[in-house]
Amino acid sequence: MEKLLALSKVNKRFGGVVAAKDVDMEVYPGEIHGLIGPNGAGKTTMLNLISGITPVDSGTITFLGRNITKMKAHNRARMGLGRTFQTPRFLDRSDIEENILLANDLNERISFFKSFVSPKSKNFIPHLDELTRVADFSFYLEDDISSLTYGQRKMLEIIRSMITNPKLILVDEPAAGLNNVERDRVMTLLRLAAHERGIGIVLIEHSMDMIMDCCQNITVLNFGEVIACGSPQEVSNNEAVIEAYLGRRKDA
Amino acid sequence: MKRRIIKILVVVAILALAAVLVPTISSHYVITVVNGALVFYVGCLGICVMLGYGGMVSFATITFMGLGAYMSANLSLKAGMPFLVCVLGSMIFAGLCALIIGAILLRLSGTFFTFSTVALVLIAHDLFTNLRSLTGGPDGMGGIPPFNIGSFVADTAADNFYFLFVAGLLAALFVHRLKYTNLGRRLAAVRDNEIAAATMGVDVYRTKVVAFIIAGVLSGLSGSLMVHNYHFVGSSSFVFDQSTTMVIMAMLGGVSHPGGVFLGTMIITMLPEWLKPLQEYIRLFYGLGVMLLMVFMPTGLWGLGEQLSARFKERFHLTRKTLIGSDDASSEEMI
Amino acid sequence: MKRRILSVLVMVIVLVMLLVACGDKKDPVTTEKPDTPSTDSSSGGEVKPSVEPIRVGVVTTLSGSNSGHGEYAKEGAELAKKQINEAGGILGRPLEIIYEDNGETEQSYVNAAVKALSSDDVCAVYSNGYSSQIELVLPQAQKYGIPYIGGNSSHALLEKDYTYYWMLRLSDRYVSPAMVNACVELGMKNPAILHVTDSYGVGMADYVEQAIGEIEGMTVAARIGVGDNEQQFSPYLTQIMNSDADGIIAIQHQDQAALVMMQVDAMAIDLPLMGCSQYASALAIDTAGETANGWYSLADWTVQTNTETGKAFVDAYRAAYNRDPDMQSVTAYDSMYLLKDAIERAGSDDPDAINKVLGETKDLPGAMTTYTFQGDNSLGTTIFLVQTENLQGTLKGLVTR
Amino acid sequence: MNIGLYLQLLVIGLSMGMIYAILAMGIVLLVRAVGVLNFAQGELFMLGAYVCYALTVQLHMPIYVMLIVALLIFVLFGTLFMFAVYWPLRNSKWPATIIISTLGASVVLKEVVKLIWGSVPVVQPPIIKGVLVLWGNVRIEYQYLFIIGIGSLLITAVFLLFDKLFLGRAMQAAAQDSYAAQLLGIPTIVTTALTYIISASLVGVGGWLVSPLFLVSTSLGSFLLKGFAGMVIGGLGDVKGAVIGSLLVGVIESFATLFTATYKDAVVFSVLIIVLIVRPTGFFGQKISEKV
Repeated sequence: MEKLLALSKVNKRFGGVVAAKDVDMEVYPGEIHGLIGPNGAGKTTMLNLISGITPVDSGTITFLGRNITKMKAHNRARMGLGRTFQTPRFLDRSDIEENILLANDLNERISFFKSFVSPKSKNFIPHLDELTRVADFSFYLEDDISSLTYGQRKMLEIIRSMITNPKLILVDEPAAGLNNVERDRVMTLLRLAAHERGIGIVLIEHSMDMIMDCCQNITVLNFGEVIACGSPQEVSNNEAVIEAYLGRRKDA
Repeated sequence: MKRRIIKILVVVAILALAAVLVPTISSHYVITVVNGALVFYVGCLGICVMLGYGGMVSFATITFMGLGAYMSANLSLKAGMPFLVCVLGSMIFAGLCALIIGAILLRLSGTFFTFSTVALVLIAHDLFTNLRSLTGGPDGMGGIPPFNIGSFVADTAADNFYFLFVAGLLAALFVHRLKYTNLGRRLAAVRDNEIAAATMGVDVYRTKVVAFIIAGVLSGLSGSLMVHNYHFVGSSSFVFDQSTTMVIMAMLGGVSHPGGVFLGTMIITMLPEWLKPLQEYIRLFYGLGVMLLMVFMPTGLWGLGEQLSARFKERFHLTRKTLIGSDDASSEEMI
Repeated sequence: MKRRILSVLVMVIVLVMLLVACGDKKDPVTTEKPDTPSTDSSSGGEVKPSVEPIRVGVVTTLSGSNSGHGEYAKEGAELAKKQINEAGGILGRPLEIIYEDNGETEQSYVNAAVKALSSDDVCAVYSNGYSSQIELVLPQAQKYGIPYIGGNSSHALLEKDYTYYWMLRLSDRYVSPAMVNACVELGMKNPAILHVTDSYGVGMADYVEQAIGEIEGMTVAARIGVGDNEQQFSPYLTQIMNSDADGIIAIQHQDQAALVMMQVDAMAIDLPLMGCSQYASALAIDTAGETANGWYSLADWTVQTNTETGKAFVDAYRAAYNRDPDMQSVTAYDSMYLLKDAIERAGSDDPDAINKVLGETKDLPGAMTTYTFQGDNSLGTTIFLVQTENLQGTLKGLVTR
Repeated sequence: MNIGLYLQLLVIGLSMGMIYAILAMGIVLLVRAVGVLNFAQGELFMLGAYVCYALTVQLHMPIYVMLIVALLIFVLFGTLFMFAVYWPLRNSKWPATIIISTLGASVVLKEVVKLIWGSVPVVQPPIIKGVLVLWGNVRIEYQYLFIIGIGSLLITAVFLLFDKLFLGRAMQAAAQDSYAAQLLGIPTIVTTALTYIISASLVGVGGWLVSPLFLVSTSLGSFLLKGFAGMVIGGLGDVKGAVIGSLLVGVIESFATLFTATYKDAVVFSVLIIVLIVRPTGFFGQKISEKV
């Protein structure tokens, strides 16, 4: 199968702190790829490097066969690289519709002049409706974004990302702060995206159950370094991973 | 759809009424005041785009008004161009300057950008005052011909009013519609969350520059209207204080809506005229008012109006909303 | 959505309120409107209340940071009004003055001026606004056909064809050679010019430079143009001190003039000092205090004036307000008498008639100077050379155009 | 060739730079603590000049008494200002509101001053009178030297308090963050108020320092823009940077008069824009990156 995303020897330092050291990683279409590691391992930084919010120091990032290492974040997004955040980021002062329309713009790409004269596009509604039903919640399109609960916003962020018809979504701790029911819905949503739509997903999650449950492949980071990579079974049996998580001393 | 048509008709009727009534029932003095306010309204619409839509505090509006004003004055006095060419010329000129300046200044973020626009205003004022061959220096440029189209030449304040009214209306419609375009949404995204915007495919820098250019073009238009309205342009009109007044005008009425900006412009222009008996205290009240306003209605009078009407409609269930994610989704219904 | 209709409605209501509130003046039918003079003061006692007053507009700064000028102007105009009305008014009709506050911005100046010009029955307007402000309004005055008398002295305004504009003071163009001659007498051969870069300062500095050029053996050491918001003159004074300048010619407005005088004193500069008329103004001298002593200036006005009308004015002013009159007071005062003279010669308060006879003004003694029409819409004929001594302008000479 | 001239210009420039530095430090403290650009800082500066004028000229207080009373008044102003302008808006959804509110406050302060003291400028007699004649025409006013002296003292004090002493740094941190405040055991409101008080006192003293050089008038507020310029050149949020930037502005401004008087301000602000283009966060500013 064609590789969706490939990182090769990616490095990043913030002052004296190594955030990424010679990181290699590969993601395939339809795959949910877990990215785990202890706190401060550089997971979120890795997503920032991939989505282009922070520039890499060295190494190459290839997406859809193109070298995107030097590409700006918005251009990566336009190529089909979606992203959600640990705390959802929406247009706080706009209603839900505006937020979704922004995603729709990324999908439809009509020119400014056309959007100036044409009435509001509504053709995203069936798609939105379908995804919302999978996530099993409902809302009014004209409501303020702040009327949604935290969990709903986290789900809406994933839905918003899916509306743009991306090839790859980077999902940062979708279940953090969610209750069990909501967590299941997020999982359903992610599985739908990966398995039925063939979208590649890079998933950061603290909940090991969730990672083990839905990921095909897992990359384990510690202090910016890849210490293990492979299927859930391989990773969970890996000495280095256990060591990193349990914090055993090298000499013990 | 019917509601929409009725709504548009009502707005058109009110505007038409205003267009007919203002010049006929009010005195020459009132029309002059309204004309002055309309000139600044067009400039304030630029602030609406920059601050209201894009969340960027820029004090440069007055400078681009100056650029437009001097361009228009030069075109009409030295090249003898008719009004429409002058207006177009100054809009293009101000837009080009905005492109160059914006491309440089918008590399800065937040407070740095705001302050660099302040610096720009101060530099530009020095240039306006001292480039005597281009701006007439401190003497300014006088004898600028009035508004004209073809053989029609605006002679009275009422004639000027029609020109300004049409220009203001067109600019307001453009700015109003802009909010609902993809550019408008991109601006909102940049305003609310630059990083989220970038991951949604929004070119933050470019969007900001485009907004700056639009604001520049509107200011250029405003400056051009200014010279043809007053037949004179002098550098003392383009000072930092005037710039802050314009930002306050926009904020007072409601910076994210052209209607709100209109309210603000009218009130700030008319308040001093209106409260003449309180001369000593006008500016004190004005300052206090601004401070109170920011605390109690940060979205300006328009925002307050919208909040009130939203509450009203919720009370009486008049809102039409689109439900997403339930069985009868995507059907419009009354709740 | 009804929301928008509602908000548009609210907006219209607010605007209508505003329009109504500030549009009270317009009343095209003006003939009947008795207007009782008894309301404005006891001064109109000798005039029959039933007579229609003669209305004159005065546009000046009554609020904001320059309201000091406006206070002087208003006092001067009020004094003239009181005297004229006590003496029987103009053509038997009382004089009524409509004050308009021009605020701080250019735009509010235009609004105030248009309000004055469009007030009912106003036959002339006096304003002590800056040249740039007055120029903004002159097209309007031209349109209304109402004489607009300015208390400014920028010659540039005379060169444009504003037939309804009248300049009370001697224009800068005629003041400047006189100033340079006085400098020569003070022993300056190579003076430095320190001027403000507004219309007034630049224009005057140009004429001064021109006049210096015409005098053999005289040169300009340095010409320094400083913005009208500058407060720090020390670097410029330092440079002048370090050049071979043998005198300073300073052209500033009142506040800046006071600052220059203070800073010159603080640096203990002992060159001969020549200032423009503002250096002799009461406001500048009051502010600068001791440091003003020693400065020469060419002043349109000094309280030590040697004319009969001038002395009478000073006495009356001191009696009425318990302070010395400023140039702003005297120009406002004189403009009222100038209009009185014109209206009486024209025999009516028709603006066009007044405008016509203003151009025939000849040898009218005013408090400031003697007014004579000399072909370019400027009426003033004389200017004083004064030196400030003991916080008073001492008369050193009289220059006639 | 003309050392005397350059020396004089340097002294004038440095002393003006000191004044800008005092203004800039006041703003920096506020920016660091509450993240707000205070456009009314210039008016607090002006108010300082007026208060000192009232105490010395109108109430005939001796200088030591005057300074103590003035400081008490500045403390009051700082507190009042915080509660009127910042506190009600600290959680506002619209960041522009605080800026606009400070603009409103600057108008209010100006008008109040005009109502009390009138719009005609008043004169504050020099604190130290006279000129130091070095040689020939080279003379330096003692007032400038006095400003440089007191200015350096104030700058050192602020620098020590906020950059070197733990207490000051903790205070600034606590004003930003209620969690840090809890750790410190002081409520945010106290630390914020303290910052405002120190800031207001600083610029108040600055106003007192310049008032004998210039007229005490509402136009003193315009010095703020140069203070801003110094702060931005130095880098927002850095005391050291603000001081160096402001001194630089003062000296550039002073020497710019050698070449141009009309474009003096344009020169200063062009330098500002050029610095910002080369280093978008000023000389000492760190890149403030948002936590993603």
